[in-house]
Amino acid sequence: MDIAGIILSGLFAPAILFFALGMLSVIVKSDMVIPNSMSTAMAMFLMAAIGLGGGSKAVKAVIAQPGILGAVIVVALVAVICGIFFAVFTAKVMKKIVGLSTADSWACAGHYGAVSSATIAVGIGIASAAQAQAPAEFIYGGWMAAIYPFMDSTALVTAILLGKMALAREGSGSSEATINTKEILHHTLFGMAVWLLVCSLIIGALAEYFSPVESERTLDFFNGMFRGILALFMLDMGMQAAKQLSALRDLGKKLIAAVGVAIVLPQVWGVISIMAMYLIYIMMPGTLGWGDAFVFATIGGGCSFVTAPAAMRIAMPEANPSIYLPMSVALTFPANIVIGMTVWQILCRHLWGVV
Amino acid sequence: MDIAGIILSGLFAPAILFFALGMLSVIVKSDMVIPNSMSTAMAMFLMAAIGLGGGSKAVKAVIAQPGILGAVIVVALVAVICGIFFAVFTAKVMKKIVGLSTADSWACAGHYGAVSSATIAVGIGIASAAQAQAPAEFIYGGWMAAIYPFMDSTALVTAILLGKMALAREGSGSSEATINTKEILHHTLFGMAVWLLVCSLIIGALAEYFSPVESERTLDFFNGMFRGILALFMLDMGMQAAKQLSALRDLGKKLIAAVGVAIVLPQVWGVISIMAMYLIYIMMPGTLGWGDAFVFATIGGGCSFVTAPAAMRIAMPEANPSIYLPMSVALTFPANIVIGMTVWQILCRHLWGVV
Amino acid sequence: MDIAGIILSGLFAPAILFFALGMLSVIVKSDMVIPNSMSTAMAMFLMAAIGLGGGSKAVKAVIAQPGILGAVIVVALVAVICGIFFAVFTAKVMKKIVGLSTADSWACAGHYGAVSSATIAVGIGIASAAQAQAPAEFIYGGWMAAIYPFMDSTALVTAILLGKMALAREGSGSSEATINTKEILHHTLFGMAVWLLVCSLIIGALAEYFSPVESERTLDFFNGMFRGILALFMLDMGMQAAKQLSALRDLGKKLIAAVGVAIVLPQVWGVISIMAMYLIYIMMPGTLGWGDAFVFATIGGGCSFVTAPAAMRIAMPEANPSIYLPMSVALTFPANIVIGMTVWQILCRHLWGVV
Amino acid sequence: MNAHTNKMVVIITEFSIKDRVINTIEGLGVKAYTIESHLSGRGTRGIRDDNVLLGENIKISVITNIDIADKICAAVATQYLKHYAGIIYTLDVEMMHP
Amino acid sequence: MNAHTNKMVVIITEFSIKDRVINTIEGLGVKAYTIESHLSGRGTRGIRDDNVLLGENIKISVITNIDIADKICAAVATQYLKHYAGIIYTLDVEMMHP
Amino acid sequence: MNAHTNKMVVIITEFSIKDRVINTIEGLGVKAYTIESHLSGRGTRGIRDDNVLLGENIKISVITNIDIADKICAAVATQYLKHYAGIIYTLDVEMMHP
Ligand SMILES: Nc1ncnc2c1ncn2[C@@H]1O[C@H](COP(=O)(O)O)[C@@H](O)[C@H]1O
Ligand SMILES: Nc1ncnc2c1ncn2[C@@H]1O[C@H](COP(=O)(O)O)[C@@H](O)[C@H]1O
Ligand SMILES: Nc1ncnc2c1ncn2[C@@H]1O[C@H](COP(=O)(O)O)[C@@H](O)[C@H]1O
Ligand code: NA
Ligand code: NA
Ligand code: NA
Repeated sequence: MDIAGIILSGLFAPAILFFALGMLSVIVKSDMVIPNSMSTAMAMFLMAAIGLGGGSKAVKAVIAQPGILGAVIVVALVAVICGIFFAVFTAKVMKKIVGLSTADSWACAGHYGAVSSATIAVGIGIASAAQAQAPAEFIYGGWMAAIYPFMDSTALVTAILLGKMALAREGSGSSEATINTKEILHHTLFGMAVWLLVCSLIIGALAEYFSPVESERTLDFFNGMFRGILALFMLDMGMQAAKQLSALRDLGKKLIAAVGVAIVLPQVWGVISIMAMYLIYIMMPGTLGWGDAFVFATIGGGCSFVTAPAAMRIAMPEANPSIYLPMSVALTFPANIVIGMTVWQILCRHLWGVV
Repeated sequence: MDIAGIILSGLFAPAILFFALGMLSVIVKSDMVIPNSMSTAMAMFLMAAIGLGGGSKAVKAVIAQPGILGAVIVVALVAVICGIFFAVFTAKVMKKIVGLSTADSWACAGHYGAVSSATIAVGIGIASAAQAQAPAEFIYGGWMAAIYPFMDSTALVTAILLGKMALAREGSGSSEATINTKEILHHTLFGMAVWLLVCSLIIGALAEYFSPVESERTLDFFNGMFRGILALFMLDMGMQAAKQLSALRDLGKKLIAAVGVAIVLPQVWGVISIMAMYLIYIMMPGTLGWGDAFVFATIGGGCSFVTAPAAMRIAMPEANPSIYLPMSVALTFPANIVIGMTVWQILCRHLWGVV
Repeated sequence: MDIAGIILSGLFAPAILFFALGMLSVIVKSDMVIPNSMSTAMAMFLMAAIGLGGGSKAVKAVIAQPGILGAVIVVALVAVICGIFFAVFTAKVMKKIVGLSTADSWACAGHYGAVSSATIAVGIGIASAAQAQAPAEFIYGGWMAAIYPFMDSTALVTAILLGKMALAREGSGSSEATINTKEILHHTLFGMAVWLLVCSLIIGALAEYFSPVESERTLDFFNGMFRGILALFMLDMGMQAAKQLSALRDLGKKLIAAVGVAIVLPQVWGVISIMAMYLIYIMMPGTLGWGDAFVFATIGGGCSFVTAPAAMRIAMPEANPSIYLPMSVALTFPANIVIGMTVWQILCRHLWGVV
Repeated sequence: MNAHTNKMVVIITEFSIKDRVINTIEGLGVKAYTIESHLSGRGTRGIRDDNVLLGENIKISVITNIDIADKICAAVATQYLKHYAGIIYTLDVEMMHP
Repeated sequence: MNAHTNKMVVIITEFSIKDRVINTIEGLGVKAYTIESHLSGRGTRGIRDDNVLLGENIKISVITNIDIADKICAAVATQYLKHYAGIIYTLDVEMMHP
Repeated sequence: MNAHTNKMVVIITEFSIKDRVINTIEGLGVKAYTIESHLSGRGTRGIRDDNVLLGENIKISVITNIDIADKICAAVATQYLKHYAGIIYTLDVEMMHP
């Protein structure tokens, strides 16, 4: 497929178009409302599908080629390092370039370091479609979803702990009943998304190993519904994004810098993620396809807007949700699915020599 | 298939039986309750499925046979004319024959002129099943769903504007904070159903054109689930219908005329719709199959009971919901899925010479 | 498949693992919450799927082999007898061995006599998977779901009526506005689960007979989604089970006996159920496969925890929900899906001579 | 505005007896009330979560005169609240419309 | 704590006019309110079930001073409650925070 | 009926601190309360929609004596309502049962 084809078929995929429709619905003040329980159900479905698929494919891959386990471990380590690195440097950028307060900078750090389930879902959709269209080639191993929690939890915990310390140094920390480190770790690890994902990964792996027939039948359901649910979920996210747009006003004079950073920074994190994968690909040949690197870019470049806001609201109440929410859902997410998906895909294909 | 076969397999389709079960559940006072958010989710699914399928098939049809575009435009024009005509004459019939008040007559006009998503969904189910069973023949082009908004919005706007004018002439219009024409148009065009449908049509068309592989995978989800969701949705509608039955008492002496009109009038609108399609079929050969005419009949004959009540409640508060709601959902809808579906199908097959 | 294989692939099926994950989620106090309307939607889906499949397969089986109708009737009669027997003896055991109060004993009787939809769903999943893997053999006729209401309603009505009489004898019955027998029967027969099941059975049968093509397309949806929805439903049930665990404290010194009975008794009822089926299999050869006996064991051994608690709360308010709820959902259900499914399956395969 | 002072009776109880309580109240001549569902809470019968198994709490509010209010309290308390979880309280409200 | 007594105005009406009623209230200078949805009830317009077709009831509560309270009652009652189902009542509450 | 006058404390705040507020209240010896979820509203922290991202409002009601009521108001206001959206108000109710 040529580059124009990649761009067009990416931009006009139903999921992206539904996101645009969701934004438009709010802008034209349509009466359309997506029930909250439907949102939750779709989010749960997507996390379970990502986890089950990842766990099952990880077991399959390791059985077929035991050496892959080494690559999985190395990639997980890289994810941990990236989680810390992205969080720390996002905080710096937010403070120095955008001029946000200490609390807001570190809250954003958590968001940009953590993983966006919607972004990785779109990425997995693209990578597995590419693999399905070229079954003979090795494009996407499918186990990359198992890496999600490593970067996500690391980044959130890093941002919250360092943020709390920075606030304490400033003496501006909340004088209120403070939430302790144990509680923070708890909410970070047992929040809906990452918990369901981790458990689904384990279930997917166990079922694949011990009960492959049942496992495959259950996966059929999740794979069959994945694109449809993702499309409707993106409709919802589009509505959420548009609702946050107006809050951007609160940024005042910092708006332009914030918009720029929200669009560019995740592209950089995505490219760094790809480079890290490329190094591993060079050093451990045959372990990673371009689709794997691409999905890792959606992990690194994605900016959480469902889990992180919930965790930050609890752990860092001093930070203003009207800053981190619109930046993540109304600026970075659309930028990622439009620009990021295209740039990262082209870069991966290029590095792996398949244009 | 012979006529008895058409009737039987139509009457005993799961969707129809689930509707009957829904009515029965309310009549026997079963504890069964369908959560509201599940109703909304199913309604949204159906509109998205109808829209995506229609948009995608329209693009496919026009690409395969560019001349079809002319037919689409002509059918859309006919739909606009029908929308006005059905609304105006329904109002007349409701006022003269049933003896309803001016407000109630025009409210009913909006309902009978507008499109019933459940009715068109059943119709599309039948037409696409017939096409699937005879892949070699040309039965149903699939783009007829794109015509929905043309008749729906036209009829609603016509009924509301003319109704408001009639009330103003009578001097009986609401003295309350009145809703202006702009707001009426807004609620008519951006109400959940028609808005989601129009956007899905556009998404379906764009995705089919630019991203056919992704589009097909997403459509697989919607097509695969269509019949099942429709069956459960009909269960819900059956419950809603039975709940409205008792409100029919409010009609008092007008009850018999109301029942008669609620059953017969939509059959007439359906037959007129078929005749219009037949004319186009004669004049533009090869553009319409009998399934297209049949689906158009379910558009014309269908009587809205989700969108129109919501729009009328906002735009014409003087009209009594206890009249238009039971007439549409508890009388006309069952009549249409039992009598209409049979009569219209037989008429279409007959005119197109396939019995 | 050898016995170890049966055990392992049963224990590590996704549905079972999701149940464990659900329990774990509550134990680690994860933030995960399943919306109530999603629970209801999944429960409704499962009942409709079980009913439609059962009704359709019953018609298919009788058409293919009219003699099967005799077996269906005999099995239904056996189910009625089992319903009475299981209820009466459960009450005895609960009173004599566990030492529960009269009200609590009879409330438990209703639960253990009635049918657990989650248990039969897991059973049907196993039986139909076995049949699908060995299409040439006769393992599972598929109509056993039609037997569900016979045991369920009988057991509930028996337990409520005999329980009320026992309480009246003791003079300890509720002095409050009492609910009469008619109301009890109403809630037992028209409660969500059994009503939806019965209606789906009838719809499945009628649609299969008169509208086989439509029927098959609708069943495709329900079958395709069955395993996936079941897995997510089991996640929910796991959470419910864990939430009830702490209520077991209320049992005080009766706890050990209660745990023992909750685990062992249903195994006995399951084995008796299998023996009854085996007798019929001997006397009416060719009517029952081992899968049929196995599903009947999940009917007999299953302990209701959605329908029965609701019915008992209304009909026997004197009984303490903190006793019957944790026993059924937190003890018996996990015991059944782990021990029962294995034991019953091995016994059935053994009796039918297929190991 | 010419408002009239009234009593508002509020019943918080189990969902499972909703229809019966409404029947009892309507039997006292009450023709207007509001129902809120999906409440959770804690009381003498422990934690009542809004979950599928145990059922949730509901809240029935009736604005009426003091006589009917007393009758509602008496009837509901004696007929249902021995075995079913529930509380009843009243407060003064001024009806502004209608 | 130094609490200040206030009026709470409660409006129970149809979901379909939610946005318009909120506009009207905000037009009177009100910048704070709470909305509860999915109520069902019975009144002079019959039973209003929480269902998809007829739409449910909602409850809008505004804690404010007595003047604004009166204005809200008057505005909402005259502008909406002739054709739409709904009641308005007020009660005394003490605002403890803020 | 022999009713006893009580205070009802009502807290409207963010869903995200539900468990912590309940802990605080229970820490004051309160063993009974009712929680309503899925409220939306507007206040000094802007519009709080019932949506998945920002989280909704909840309403916690406690019927108790005036002393505990004051303690609840003080504890919740100082511990949570600086950074989290929320209001607290009280009203008089008569407990009819139990
Ligand atoms: N003091 C109280 N304040 C607020 N709500 C209460 C109180 N007592 C009981 N409730 C509510 O009433 C329900 C039933 O109470 P109980 O019958 O005491 O378990 C509880 O689940 C709470 O929702
Ligand atoms: N006396 C009342 N007590 C409690 N709620 C009421 C009362 N009257 C009306 N309502 C509520 O207000 C809604 C509209 O009332 P109406 O306009 O009288 O039909 C009803 O559906 C009830 O939810
Ligand atoms: N005056 C008021 N009347 C009713 N509800 C209020 C009022 N002020 C605040 N609220 C509710 O309390 C929530 C939090 O308020 P705030 O902290 O001021 O943003 C709002 O979202 C409203 O739901
Ligand atoms: Na990231
Ligand atoms: Na029409
Ligand atoms: Na049983």
